[in-house]
Amino acid sequence: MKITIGAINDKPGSSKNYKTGSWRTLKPVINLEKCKKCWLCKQLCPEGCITKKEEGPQINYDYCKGCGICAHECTFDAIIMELEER
Amino acid sequence: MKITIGAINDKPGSSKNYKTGSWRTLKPVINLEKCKKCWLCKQLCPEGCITKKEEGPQINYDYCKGCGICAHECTFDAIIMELEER
Amino acid sequence: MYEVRFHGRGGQGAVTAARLLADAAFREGKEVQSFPIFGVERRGAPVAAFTRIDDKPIDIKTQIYEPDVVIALDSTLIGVIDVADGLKDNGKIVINSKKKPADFKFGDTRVYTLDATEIATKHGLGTKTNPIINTAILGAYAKVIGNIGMAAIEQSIENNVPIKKEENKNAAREAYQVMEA
Amino acid sequence: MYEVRFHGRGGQGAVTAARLLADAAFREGKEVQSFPIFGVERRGAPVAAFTRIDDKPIDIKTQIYEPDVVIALDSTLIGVIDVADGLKDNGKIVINSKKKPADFKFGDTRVYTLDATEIATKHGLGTKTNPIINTAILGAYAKVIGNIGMAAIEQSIENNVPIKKEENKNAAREAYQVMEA
Amino acid sequence: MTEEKELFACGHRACAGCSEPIAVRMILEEAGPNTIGTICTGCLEVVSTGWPETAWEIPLIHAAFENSASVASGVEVALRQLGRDDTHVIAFAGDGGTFDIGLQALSGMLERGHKILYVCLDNEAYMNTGIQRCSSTPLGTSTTTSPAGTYSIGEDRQKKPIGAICAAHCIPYTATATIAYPQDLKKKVRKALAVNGPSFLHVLVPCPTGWRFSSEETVELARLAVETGIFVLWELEGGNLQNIKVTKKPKTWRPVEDYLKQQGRYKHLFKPKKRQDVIEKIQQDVDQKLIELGITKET
Amino acid sequence: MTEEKELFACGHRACAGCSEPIAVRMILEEAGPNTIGTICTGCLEVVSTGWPETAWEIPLIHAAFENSASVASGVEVALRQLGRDDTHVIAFAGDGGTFDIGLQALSGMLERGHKILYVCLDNEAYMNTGIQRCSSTPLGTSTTTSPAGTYSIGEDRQKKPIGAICAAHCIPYTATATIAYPQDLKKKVRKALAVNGPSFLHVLVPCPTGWRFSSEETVELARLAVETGIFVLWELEGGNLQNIKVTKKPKTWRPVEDYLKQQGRYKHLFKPKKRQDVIEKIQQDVDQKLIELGITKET
Amino acid sequence: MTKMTIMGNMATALGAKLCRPHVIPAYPITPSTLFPEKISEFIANGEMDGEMIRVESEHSAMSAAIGASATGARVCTASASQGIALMHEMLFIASGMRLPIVMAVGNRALSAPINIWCDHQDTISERDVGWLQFYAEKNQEGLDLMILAFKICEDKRVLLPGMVGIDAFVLTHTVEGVDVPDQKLVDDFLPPYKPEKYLDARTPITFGSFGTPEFYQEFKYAQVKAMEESEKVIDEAFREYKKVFGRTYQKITPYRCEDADMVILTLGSMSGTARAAVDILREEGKKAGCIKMTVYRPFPGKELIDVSKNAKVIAVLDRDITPGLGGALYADVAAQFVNRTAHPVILNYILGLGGRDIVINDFKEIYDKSHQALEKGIQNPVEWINLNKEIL
Amino acid sequence: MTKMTIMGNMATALGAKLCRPHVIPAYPITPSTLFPEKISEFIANGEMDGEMIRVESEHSAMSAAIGASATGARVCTASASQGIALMHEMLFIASGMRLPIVMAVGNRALSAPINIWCDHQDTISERDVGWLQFYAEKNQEGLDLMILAFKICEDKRVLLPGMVGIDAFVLTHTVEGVDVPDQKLVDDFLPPYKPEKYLDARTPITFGSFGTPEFYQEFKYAQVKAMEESEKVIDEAFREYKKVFGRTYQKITPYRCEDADMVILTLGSMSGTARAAVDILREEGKKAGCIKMTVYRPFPGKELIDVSKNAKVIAVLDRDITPGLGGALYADVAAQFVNRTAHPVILNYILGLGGRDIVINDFKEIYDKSHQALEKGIQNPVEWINLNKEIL
Ligand SMILES: Cc1ncc(C[n+]2csc(CCOP(=O)(O)OP(=O)(O)O)c2C)c(N)n1
Ligand SMILES: Cc1ncc(C[n+]2csc(CCOP(=O)(O)OP(=O)(O)O)c2C)c(N)n1
Ligand code: SF4
Ligand code: SF4
Ligand code: SF4
Ligand code: SF4
Ligand code: SF4
Ligand code: SF4
Ligand SMILES: [Mg+2]
Ligand SMILES: [Mg+2]
Repeated sequence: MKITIGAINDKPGSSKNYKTGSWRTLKPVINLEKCKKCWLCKQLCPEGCITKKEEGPQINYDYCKGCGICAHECTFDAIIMELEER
Repeated sequence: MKITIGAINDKPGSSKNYKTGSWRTLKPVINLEKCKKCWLCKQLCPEGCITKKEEGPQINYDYCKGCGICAHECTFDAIIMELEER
Repeated sequence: MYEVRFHGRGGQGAVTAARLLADAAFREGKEVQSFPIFGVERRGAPVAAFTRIDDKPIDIKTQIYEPDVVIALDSTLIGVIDVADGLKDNGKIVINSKKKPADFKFGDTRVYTLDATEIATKHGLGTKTNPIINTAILGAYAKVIGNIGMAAIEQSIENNVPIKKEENKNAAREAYQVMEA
Repeated sequence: MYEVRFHGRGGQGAVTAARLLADAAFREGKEVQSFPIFGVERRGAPVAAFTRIDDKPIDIKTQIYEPDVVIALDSTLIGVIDVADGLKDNGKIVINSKKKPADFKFGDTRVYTLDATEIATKHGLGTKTNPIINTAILGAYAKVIGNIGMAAIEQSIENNVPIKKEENKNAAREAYQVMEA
Repeated sequence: MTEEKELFACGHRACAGCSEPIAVRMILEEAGPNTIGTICTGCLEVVSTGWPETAWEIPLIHAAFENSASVASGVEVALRQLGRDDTHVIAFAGDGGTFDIGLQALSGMLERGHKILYVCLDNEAYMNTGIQRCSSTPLGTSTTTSPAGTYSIGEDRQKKPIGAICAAHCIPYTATATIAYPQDLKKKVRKALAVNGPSFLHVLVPCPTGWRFSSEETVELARLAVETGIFVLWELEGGNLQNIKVTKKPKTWRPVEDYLKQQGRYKHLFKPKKRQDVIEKIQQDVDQKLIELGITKET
Repeated sequence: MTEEKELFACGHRACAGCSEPIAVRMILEEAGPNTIGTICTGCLEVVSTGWPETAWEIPLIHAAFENSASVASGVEVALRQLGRDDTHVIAFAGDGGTFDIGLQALSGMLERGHKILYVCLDNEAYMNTGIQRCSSTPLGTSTTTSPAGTYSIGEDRQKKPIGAICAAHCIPYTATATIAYPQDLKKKVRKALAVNGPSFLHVLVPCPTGWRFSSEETVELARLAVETGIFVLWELEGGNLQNIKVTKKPKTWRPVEDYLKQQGRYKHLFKPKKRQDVIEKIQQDVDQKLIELGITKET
Repeated sequence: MTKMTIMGNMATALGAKLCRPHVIPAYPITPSTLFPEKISEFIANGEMDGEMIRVESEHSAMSAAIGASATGARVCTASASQGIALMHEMLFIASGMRLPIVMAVGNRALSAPINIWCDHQDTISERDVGWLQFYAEKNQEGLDLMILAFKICEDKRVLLPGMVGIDAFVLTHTVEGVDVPDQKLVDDFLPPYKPEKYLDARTPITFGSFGTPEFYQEFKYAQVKAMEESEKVIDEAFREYKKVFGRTYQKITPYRCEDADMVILTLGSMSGTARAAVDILREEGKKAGCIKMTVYRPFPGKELIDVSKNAKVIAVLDRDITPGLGGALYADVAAQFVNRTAHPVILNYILGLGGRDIVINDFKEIYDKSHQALEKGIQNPVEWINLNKEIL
Repeated sequence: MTKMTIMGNMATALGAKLCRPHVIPAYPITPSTLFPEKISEFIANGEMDGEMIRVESEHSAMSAAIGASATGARVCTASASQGIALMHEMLFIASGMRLPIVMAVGNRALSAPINIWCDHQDTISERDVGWLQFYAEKNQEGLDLMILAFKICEDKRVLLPGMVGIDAFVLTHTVEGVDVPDQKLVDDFLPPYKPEKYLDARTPITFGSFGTPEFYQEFKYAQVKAMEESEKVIDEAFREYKKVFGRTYQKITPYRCEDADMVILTLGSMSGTARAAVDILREEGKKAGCIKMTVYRPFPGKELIDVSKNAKVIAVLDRDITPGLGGALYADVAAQFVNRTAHPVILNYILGLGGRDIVINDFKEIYDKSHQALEKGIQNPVEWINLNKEIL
């Protein structure tokens, strides 16, 4: 890696190199059966780590910090927070 | 004269040392007979060089710059502006 | 000079633990320094804090690169970061964990474990997911490292911890007792 | 090097006169400098402006302390300030005044007068109480000092005066004519 | 199912449960990639621009703390001069960078009429430096420079009415929003970007660290702020405050206590002794504000 | 007949006919000698503080251009700490030092609630530096940085509504005044000094040099500004603009043209060709403002 | 006297508290924020009189400080980095007005790129503003220098503002044992601030005059003279401090310099590490010494010449950089020696910018480089230490 | 080419206009105000493209300049004194971001007391901010240096901002004859600004990163290297300018130095007077010479050493003062010479502060004083010239 002129960063989204998943102590787990695909969780996740999939939301645990917002906000109780096992 | 610490000026009103009367080209002259002692001229003079006297307003020509406000504003036309003679 | 590094997550109390340890040492007449890792880490992120203890005035102001002891307040950090980084050859590692020392692989390094979370929550210090374990871990430190006495640690808690002073002291004491040196 | 000082009141055009003179000299191939007094004077207050003229590049950037000529755009300034201050021994004074040169007392110094106000107002330049006399006075300068020709002065007016160019040139010409060198 | 590209990427280092990234993502989703952003020093910048990483997928510039608005002014004029003025310009700033140290730059930007959407992410204190009081901090809030103490109820001044101040500049569009109402927020972004001139969007962004609540409650607190009337969602075209349109009215307005008691920064109002006087004062202020907004409360 | 001591002395070097000294004298007459003043860099300071002279007969401090309000904040707190808080504190500032570069310091002062009367002496441009455009400069005004020209009608932005902006801070007292109505002005100073907190007084001060009119017309122009509705005299307690009280309503409102045509700075609206469009726009803006103030015009 | 373990910011805050300032206008900035936080806490709990002004920017902080000080109050503030840079204009004005405001600084690098860690650029780049500058090596010094700064700055012969720098994080956020003096002793040492002239309705004066070319240079001269005058006031105050509180301060403090062939000149927290390095170098048989500079403005030139008279080299360490020249301290030192017939070689090392740690090895490298320069001639008088060439 | 008689501000404004800047954020301040006024006029009359941003303060002027420059625009501004002081923070940021903004300065004293006249304190106290600094002796140089500044600063090897100083009033308000180059020639000399990286929605980049201790020092180093690199770029640009426009520029310009025993080092408008004084001194049989410094940052050390090699004394004239040290230029010069085995005595004279006129006599006094110092030894290396002792 070389420094750039003026500390410009020309790698948009390079923050993805840093895996914030390691911060997590609680882990959100989606129960796809309960999920109504309202995508609220995706919308409200501060990490932007929930993506839309055919079968329902998918959490990228590389980045999920385990804040619990998705679980707390899901109207259908389709997400629960579990203690992280490492 | 000696300079002061921090360029403080401890001579309030010392601006009076500078005679702005020399700036004048027109000179206000009061006709005390017309004057109703309404003191408007005193109130509105930018130089603060009109004072209240028993007999009516008195102009301190040391400072009067000849702006003409007093004459212009006097409701009773008691002041006229004359070309300064020096 | 004795150098200690604490690992935890932002908000878990690693910085406080390092301070309390320094204060305790100071109360024993030692010269001390304690500082957090100089960063902008947010709550949840891995952080570190340091304590230096010496009998004579501590002149150096550098970071600590080769600690004598490493204390991990959160075992989940192991694997995420290299907690043993720079540890002296005869260094020691103290880990808050239910597991046995043998469950951790740090080569020859002497590893100690303590279920500080258990002790802390038992004494009403925080919750299971968010236990306040810094005082318990200091009890463990006193036992296994031994260069600071429990009296000083208790006094440090008394003077620096704003609430639940007794509970914290008890947690430290219990840790001291259960810990095997 | 020839140095000229103009005296007037803020707003009367002393600065413009000095600039026009410099520009005229420049048009004759001279090296020039012109500057106002460096101050914060407000409209009505006495001000001064300067012009330096030379055949070779003018290196010095100092103020002008000993002018060769002084030009007073306003005779009422005399008495208020010392217009002859620092004037060279063989210096000259040009005054805008109805009066005769002899009416002014400046020792041996050669004094010239011109009723520039009369000329200016006649050519529609300003009012009696607020005449624009800087161009007329330059005509007088050209005549009595003689180191700048009228052609250059007219050209300078043409190029620098935004309005009433002809009137200004005529005023300068008339001043040149009526002036006795 | 096509996935839209996120314009604020994973891997940023905000606290778990921080609402600033939620707001930024919603706003950028609406604005789209043809947007240049400017930001202030503050949490958002610190967590997203640590070289060699950046969370931004739009062109972004951070210069200092107090000048998001003036940097954006330069960007906007440059874009026009360079013939690229189809690009949106959004100036992001914290409440510190808006209410306090950045107010003048903002006022200048508004007054000059730049076509810029200015977004204030308001977490009601200087969070990046560790929860200091700002003129955005509400009455009764304990912060590190307005600590509750023997002689103090916490912050003793009212929150500066920033929306009204910006609107008083007679700009085309002013609005408030929060992350709990994504559609409302996005609609306001849309409107703001459509006007031909400056717009101001005041977004409440609850901060678990500074407000001292549990990270999963972020959205709930934003919702509570609206439902209690603490933070009213409104929009306004032009400078006449009488034309304010409230965009979200709960069926019933909840008591402010519901909002306060969930946050550590108001703990001193409940413990050791309930400070009914302060709580009532806060309630009265809300009621008064609602009346001024022409809202009749049915509780 | 006892002569009151003038608190702003003769010998100051303002242009003949300048209205800044008129305003200052009126204000100090009302405030009395137990007053500490702060001022900004600008005409007032330059003409009154040239060492070894000073025109001031009250204690006065000038520090820089942008900070009359924050210097005054320091003075006010110090007086309280030193047990001398019976002394009034008046912060003077030009429009440049208020609308533009001093706005943030002012906003901070208002928000913090200092007991200070802030007086903006508004001559609608940066006069001390030679008539540059300010956000106080009205639409259509020719200044040296908004010159009328082939491609320009002069200033192309509206005057920043500074009174409304200050009032939006919900301060106890905001008012406008001008030198043509001394009683009105003094009464407002009296009220402002009586409130327990910050007050803002916006004083229109016509400038013969910058507006390009003859020095004797200073007061007349101030009067015309009021009679045409260009500058409305009002006062307001608190932050609700609906409570504005107009303190001077002429029997008949004169057309703005009467005001514009007397000033060189609007000459280009009349010559070489009358710019009826611009004049009408200015008239409409005034009419609109009067309507918003609830004034029905009978002309 | 109380002994406590506290952070550097707490040390300067306690130092300030002991001086009983009336007005504390302040604005938060890393790494100084704890200072206003602590002051807020003291006031909220009734432990301190005085009033904080929670200004909206640092420019206003210094402006309010000026207003308050001119009104006769004792005034104190704290800042760092961008905050100080934003005050720049007002720093000149405070000194020109001769107001003895004291500022606690957490020395931090300047943007861009933004960086919150230690270097001295923020205050070094204010070396022209006419403030006295003190740099602390450790927290104890931070506390003591706050008290000393008030004492010196308020002296009638001085009447200038002063700043006390403690290094970002390395001191501001580092806990050390500190002796906190008794209030009573401080009260005796530092009597109430009683300026001769101040804003008071009973004797109206004008502050902040317009100074024309006729007088301006003389005003500046008087100010510069006051700075020079402060040299002796500093010595007096240091002596008295020692008497009352038992701790020794010197403008510059040499360590093993008597017989050193190379002396290292340092500012701030690196000074302790330098001493440790000197000990190690000595063990290796290398005749190193070091000099800690506590007072940077006024510049202690005479003292520096004196203590380095036996050295062959002075290695000037700059935790700052003037692009296109070199280190600022280097030029200052050069100015002291340039006209002396025999003097040490003066070498300049740039290091520790933006929080780059300064370690024992750096001093070894400096020693070796300097020795080489002595032997083989100077290649480049300005060298960078601990530069990661791989990423350049 | 057109010959005109114009003021210094008009010269820099015309210089700027010829460079076709896209964005000109500016705020009025004496003595620079005519610059934005003229630009406004050019634009109002359709003589110039580009847009003024009539910002509400200088801090915003520089902030807007940074925003615009980062967007890829050519940006120019003008300021002075308090205005520059208020930009201080942003000046560091502009250079750290490597944005080639050019600023025309009317050099003016700093408050307090407030003073609008010439000295160099405003820009000298920005000598650390990483901007190139040019000083003009006369209006022609003011115009030319604006064009040169863009040329040099925008060079890929440099990419740093630059400022061009013209002395308050002595140049800003003084009319002189000036050759105004043809637009066509300037267009050829200075091609459009085409940065490699800029804010553009098509290739999103982040400007203004957070630079941790891991990288900060290297970023600074790269910036300092670019400043050093500019030395050769300056020489190239000066050579090319000479070729295209016929006028000669040098970083420093010696006058009668070859055989001079005393050389006087000057900055700005005093340089011309210095030459006139040298001529007079020569007539009196005194071997005086003088050196005009046009480029102050990067500091032309090598050149200075070279041209003064025969001198016994260098009298460094500072129109600025660092209280507690001396003149800033003095220290800079000292840093160049301190390690040289044989070098001239370096003396420092403080003069011309706050518009105090600098006259021929001052140079005579300097000559005499320096001679005395040579003969009798240096009493005080920092002396004040033309001080009115009566009022002290
Ligand atoms: C001139 C200046 N002063 C102070 C700071 C320190 N500082 C950086 S961010 C910050 C607080 C930011 O608060 P806010 O704008 O509310 O954003 P938040 O972090 O809360 O999102 C402060 C005080 C700075 N960077 N620059
Ligand atoms: C930071 C700074 N920028 C610019 C200036 C230059 N300046 C001094 S006074 C002034 C204009 C003042 O205008 P205003 O406040 O309207 O007062 P007025 O002179 O019109 O009464 C300006 C631009 C300054 N002194 N300081
Ligand atoms: S919020 Fe719940 S229901 Fe909606 S998409 Fe997410 S998991 Fe499914
Ligand atoms: S727990 Fe938080 S970070 Fe993880 S997926 Fe849910 S909302 Fe996102
Ligand atoms: S205004 Fe006229 S009537 Fe009134 S006091 Fe003056 S001169 Fe007399
Ligand atoms: S003319 Fe003007 S200055 Fe003179 S007295 Fe009348 S109002 Fe006053
Ligand atoms: S402190 Fe608050 S605003 Fe800052 S990152 Fe954490 S949650 Fe977000
Ligand atoms: S320029 Fe205007 S405001 Fe300034 S002194 Fe003259 S008249 Fe008064
Ligand atoms: Mg915030
Ligand atoms: Mg104005």
